[in-house]
Amino acid sequence: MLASFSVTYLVIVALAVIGLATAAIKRNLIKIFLGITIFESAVNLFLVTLGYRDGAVAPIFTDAPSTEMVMATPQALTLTSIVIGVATSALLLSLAVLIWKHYGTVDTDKIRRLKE
Amino acid sequence: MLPFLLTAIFAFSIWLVLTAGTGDIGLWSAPELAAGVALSLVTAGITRTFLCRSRNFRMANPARWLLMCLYILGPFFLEVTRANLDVAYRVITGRIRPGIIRVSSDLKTDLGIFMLANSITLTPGTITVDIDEATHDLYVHKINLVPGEEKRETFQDSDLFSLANLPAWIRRIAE
Amino acid sequence: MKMSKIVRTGANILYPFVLIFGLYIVLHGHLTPGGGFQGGAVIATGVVLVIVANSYEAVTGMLQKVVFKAQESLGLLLFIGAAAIAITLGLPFFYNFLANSGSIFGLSVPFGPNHGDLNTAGLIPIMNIAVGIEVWGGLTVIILSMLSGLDRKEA
Amino acid sequence: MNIMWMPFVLVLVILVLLALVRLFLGPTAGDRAVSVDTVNTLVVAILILLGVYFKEVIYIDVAIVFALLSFVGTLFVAKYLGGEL
Amino acid sequence: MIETIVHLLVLFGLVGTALMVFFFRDLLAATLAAGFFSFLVALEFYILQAPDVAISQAAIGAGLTTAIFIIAIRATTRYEGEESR
Amino acid sequence: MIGEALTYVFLVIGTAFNTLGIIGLLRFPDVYTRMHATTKMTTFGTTFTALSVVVYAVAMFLGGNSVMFPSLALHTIIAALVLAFTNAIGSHALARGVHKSGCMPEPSVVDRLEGVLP
Amino acid sequence: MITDAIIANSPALLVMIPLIAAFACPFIGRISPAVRNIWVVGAMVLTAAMALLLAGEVLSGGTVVYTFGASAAGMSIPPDSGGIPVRIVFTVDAMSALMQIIGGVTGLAVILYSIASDRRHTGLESYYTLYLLMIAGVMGMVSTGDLFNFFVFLEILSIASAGLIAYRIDRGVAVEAAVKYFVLSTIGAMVILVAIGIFYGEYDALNIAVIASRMQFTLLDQVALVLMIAALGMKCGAVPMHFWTPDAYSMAPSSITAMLVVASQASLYGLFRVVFTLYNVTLNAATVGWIIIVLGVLSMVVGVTMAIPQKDVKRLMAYHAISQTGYMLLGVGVGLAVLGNQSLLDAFGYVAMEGGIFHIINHAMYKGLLFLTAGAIFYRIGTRNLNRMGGLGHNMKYTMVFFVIGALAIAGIPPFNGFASKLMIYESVFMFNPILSIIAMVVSILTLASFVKVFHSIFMGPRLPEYADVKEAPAPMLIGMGILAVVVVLFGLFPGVVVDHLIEPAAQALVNQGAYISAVMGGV
Amino acid sequence: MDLIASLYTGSGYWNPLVWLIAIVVVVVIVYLIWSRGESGYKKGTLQTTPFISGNPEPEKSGVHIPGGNLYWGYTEALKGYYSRLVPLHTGRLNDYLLWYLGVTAIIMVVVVVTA
Repeated sequence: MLASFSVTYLVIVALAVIGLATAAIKRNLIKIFLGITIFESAVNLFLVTLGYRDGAVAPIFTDAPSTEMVMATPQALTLTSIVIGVATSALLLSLAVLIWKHYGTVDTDKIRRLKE
Repeated sequence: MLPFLLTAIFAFSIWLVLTAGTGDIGLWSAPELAAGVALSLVTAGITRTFLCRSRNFRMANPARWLLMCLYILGPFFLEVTRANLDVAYRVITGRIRPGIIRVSSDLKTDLGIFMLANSITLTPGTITVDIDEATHDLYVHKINLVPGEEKRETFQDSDLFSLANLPAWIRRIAE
Repeated sequence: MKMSKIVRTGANILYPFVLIFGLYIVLHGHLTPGGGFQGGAVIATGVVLVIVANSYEAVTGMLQKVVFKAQESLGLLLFIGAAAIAITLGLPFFYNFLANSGSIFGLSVPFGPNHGDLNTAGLIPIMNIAVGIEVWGGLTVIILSMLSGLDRKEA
Repeated sequence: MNIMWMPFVLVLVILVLLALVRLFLGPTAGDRAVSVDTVNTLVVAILILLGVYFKEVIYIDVAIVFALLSFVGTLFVAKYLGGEL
Repeated sequence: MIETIVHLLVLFGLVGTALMVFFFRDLLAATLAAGFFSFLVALEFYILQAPDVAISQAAIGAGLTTAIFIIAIRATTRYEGEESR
Repeated sequence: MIGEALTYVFLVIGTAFNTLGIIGLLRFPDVYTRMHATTKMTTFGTTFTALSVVVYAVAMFLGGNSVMFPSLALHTIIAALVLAFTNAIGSHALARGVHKSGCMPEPSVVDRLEGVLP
Repeated sequence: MITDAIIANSPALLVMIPLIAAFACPFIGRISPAVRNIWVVGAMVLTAAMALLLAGEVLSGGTVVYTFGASAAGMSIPPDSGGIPVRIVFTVDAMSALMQIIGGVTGLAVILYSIASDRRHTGLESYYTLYLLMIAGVMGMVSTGDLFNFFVFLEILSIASAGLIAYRIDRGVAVEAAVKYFVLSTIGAMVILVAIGIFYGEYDALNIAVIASRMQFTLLDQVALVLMIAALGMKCGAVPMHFWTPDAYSMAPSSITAMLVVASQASLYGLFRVVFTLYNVTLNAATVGWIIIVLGVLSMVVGVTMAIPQKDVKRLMAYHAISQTGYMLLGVGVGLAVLGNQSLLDAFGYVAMEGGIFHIINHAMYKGLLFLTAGAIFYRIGTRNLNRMGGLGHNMKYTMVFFVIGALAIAGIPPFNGFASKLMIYESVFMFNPILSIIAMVVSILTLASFVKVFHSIFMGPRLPEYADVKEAPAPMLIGMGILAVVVVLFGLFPGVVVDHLIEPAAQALVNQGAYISAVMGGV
Repeated sequence: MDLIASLYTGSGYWNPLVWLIAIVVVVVIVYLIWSRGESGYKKGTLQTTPFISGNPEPEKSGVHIPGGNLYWGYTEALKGYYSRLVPLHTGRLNDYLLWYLGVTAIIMVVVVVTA
């Protein structure tokens, strides 16, 4: 059905690059975290795309129109990954708020009391 | 106790709608009904102070719900369609004369003013921007004011609707 | 600070709906797309809806962080406990001893597309419930603690 | 009865991309929030149509979750913009 | 055929929103773009026949992550480039 | 047959209103007018889209196809209702927030709210 | 009956006990602090006992494969899986057993220590919860036989560690360290997930043994290998990616730092597991081996040279931790570089690997001991700055003795355990490439030099007036340090026993991929 | 006996117990030599104070050298090395990330080219 399959992988690579670039170039902590969430989404998309099979339906048997199903394992993996992702984002953002309280800045150029 | 029961019934009816078509006791199977009862009680226990926050039990009357369905399907739908066509015309031509006006309403209950505000918001061409919580005056952004309307200090709520008197319907339902 | 009266009324009406819908998702985890995590997230979002519509201060009396923390731990304990019961029965960890047993959630599942019955799948719905409780508590605690970290100009 | 759902889905997806333009241009954050809110509505429509297209009833639940939950995000944005958070 | 076009359009939207997250200097706008991104990711999951993942992504990405990002922006600062207090 | 025609009619109406809404979003000059165009017209359009699905489901059910269609119709109705409900509240909250943030309606003949409420 | 059940389920119990203890901790903590302390110590003792029990079973009876949710790995094969045991399994071989012993012993020592050292702080329920989660993460990481579970436990470990590093949020620098650590480890873990996805896409499996038995070393496998090596190398602190290590180690509470050492070694275990068990001879052994050797040499040299001018005692020790990680990478890397060549492997490859692996356990013990002594000093005098210390040897005699034991062990002075493993590394690496061996010896000398500096500036010299009435560290802290010190001395006195019974099976388990695969897939 | 087994290290062996016995023997010999030495010292006289070019002995607390001053000469000698190495540890999160990504890229190139 989807001849655009390989395009999906290209887009995933592009998203991963954008996310990593956001994390590696931008100096604002919140922006870095946004980059990390984009990277996580790209990884999740990668996993789900791996499990996709042409013309198959979701691996749920309730009133399913056919017995041909996409792979269930990558979806379970993605679910776990999303759970971990939200915990990660929450922890990172609360750390950013604490940094703002202690340092008065969220600029990585200025958050460098620990060096050498 | 009354809020608890009302919330439980509310939750259970939603549960029934969600799980319709699963079995043969009516439309439902026995485990679904049992789970529904249990979970409705749980829901009611947790949210009883929220659904009936204003201690207003008028909506417990099924007749009012019937009236509300009629209201949504009848005058409200008509009004929304009319307004949609109006705004569609404005989208295409770009003739607008926007402004924020003040609308006074004599609805007293929270639920009534809530329904009125949502009706106003869902009707294209008008958005409730703010509400004066003491006097229940609504501030409404209107996309096209007829020239001369901007001079009026206060509008009456029924002036906003041309096809049907929605505030009167709401009063009948909620008060 | 509170949002306007319209939002508050709407949120209060929506809260029971979100709750029952989330519980529906949790309980039908083995039949529909959904499950403990999704349902728990839906419910937590409902709680957050109430918190954001009313103010943080106004709801801290009704929605206490301690309760949600306890709920989080309780959910996880339930999950591991359900997995560990199997050990006491002489079976491996996580063994689905309820499936096909005929007791609660114990009907056997036909293979292939079927209509779905709530009373199947053994331990899985119970674990879904445990996870749902945990996620409900956990995500709410996250939002509550982040909100409590804000410095309020108008106290 | 064989309904062609996909052309309508295509139109709706194109509309989503047009809303993206407003997200890009939007001079204020309010415009962007309006754009996101609109996309939320459109995505619900797409989800319903795709669910019917895939012939899976249970997929409609996703649309309900969408309708319920993205609303919370909108409320947060509104509250932040109003300086009430 | 139409499915392919729909799929490609969604992918295009994904890249577009991700680039917007990268380029916006207003963090609120970037967060809104990330919310938009989450919608599209959920839609993509749905198209790839993963409705359970789509529910999670909708609930988490569009609802809660946006919310906690906005809280964090409220607690810190809104514009990139003026990070210091 | 009638069901099919009605489904198409509703689908076309829904998509047309959605399109108009997006055109409004792109064309209109300020936040409030854009909100008029989008949150309301797309809600209306999406409701019609949902209605088309409901009509389809009912027609299929009356054609004696499967038992899954009542459930489809009910769930779609719930989705549409919830959407209308949340969109109304959401756009009100958004309008209020935008007004409080100091973004005044730009082409405007009158603003009774200015400076009235805190 | 009950003991049978415990032995049969010990891999599951190993993870389950810390998890249950962790989540029950908030409830137990409401009763009273004393009950909570007993609870956490009891849980940790049970976990350590379980680790030792399991290790004994593994070392005497061979690899243990524990299947979750079914009685055997291949009992029921889903209709469309092509005969793969898709169950979630824990595969505990000798290498895993070694890591479990490290985790159990260090965890026990650290928790005894932190009962005393963190008594003055609030919010201890969440502290112990996170700590036990960390233990569960380490135990899960080293015993899982499944790549995705490896990722999950890795993330549990990272989240718990980040929470604990930032535990004293009243100090802003701790939060800074936590942010740096957590951003890096999140991205690393996501990269690992990409690699796992590549494996799944290629081989339709997540089980390490299944993937290993089908390994082709195609281009995608090479990419996955590189992603894994880089991410796990970053997590264990190999040099060009080591920057988070000193920050996190120096800012975490001392007890947690000792556990962070174990956590980084769990990552090291993951690296070895990937390279040896997953790829083994299919990979280009010389290239990958040299990559690991180069990372190791860089770690040794840069770590120790950066350590010498440090002024903060924990930061100095953190750089030494990097340097010692270099030894392990060097030893095992040499083993890997000659993996395809049986004669060279017999001549010195095994010994090099044994040295590297022996160094893992030695390092966990003495570096944990050193961090705990540093924590004890900080607990009593409230500073970590070497310039402001002096003369503490008069008042803190036991701490000084423990410090001397740790310092001599890390510097490779006989008869402590560091010497034995370093000797094995020197001699075997000398046969591989003499220059590497010379570098290793020079690094060892520099290590000794820098610890002389630390010892001098902390304990030597006259009694300083501001520390005139400093008391000895409290007894539970001394007990925690004592456990580690006893292990250090014993391992130093009887290295032959340890190597024969613990290290050699571990090295064999790593090299012998076929045994691992047949242990898991044997029943299918 | 298993416990005193030697550790074979490729080209030799290592047995700490033998080493310890040797050390003990050496210590005993040293003690014997030491005990044969002069023991006619008197405490409190000039015999026990150090001779520092005729200067008076400084106070004990004055001679403590803080840790930061040790190895000054070493760092000074390797100044070229340290002045390059230390500034690499910038403390910036972005640099950490870029190092990690860069190393990944280098290893990727090496492995893919040689394979």
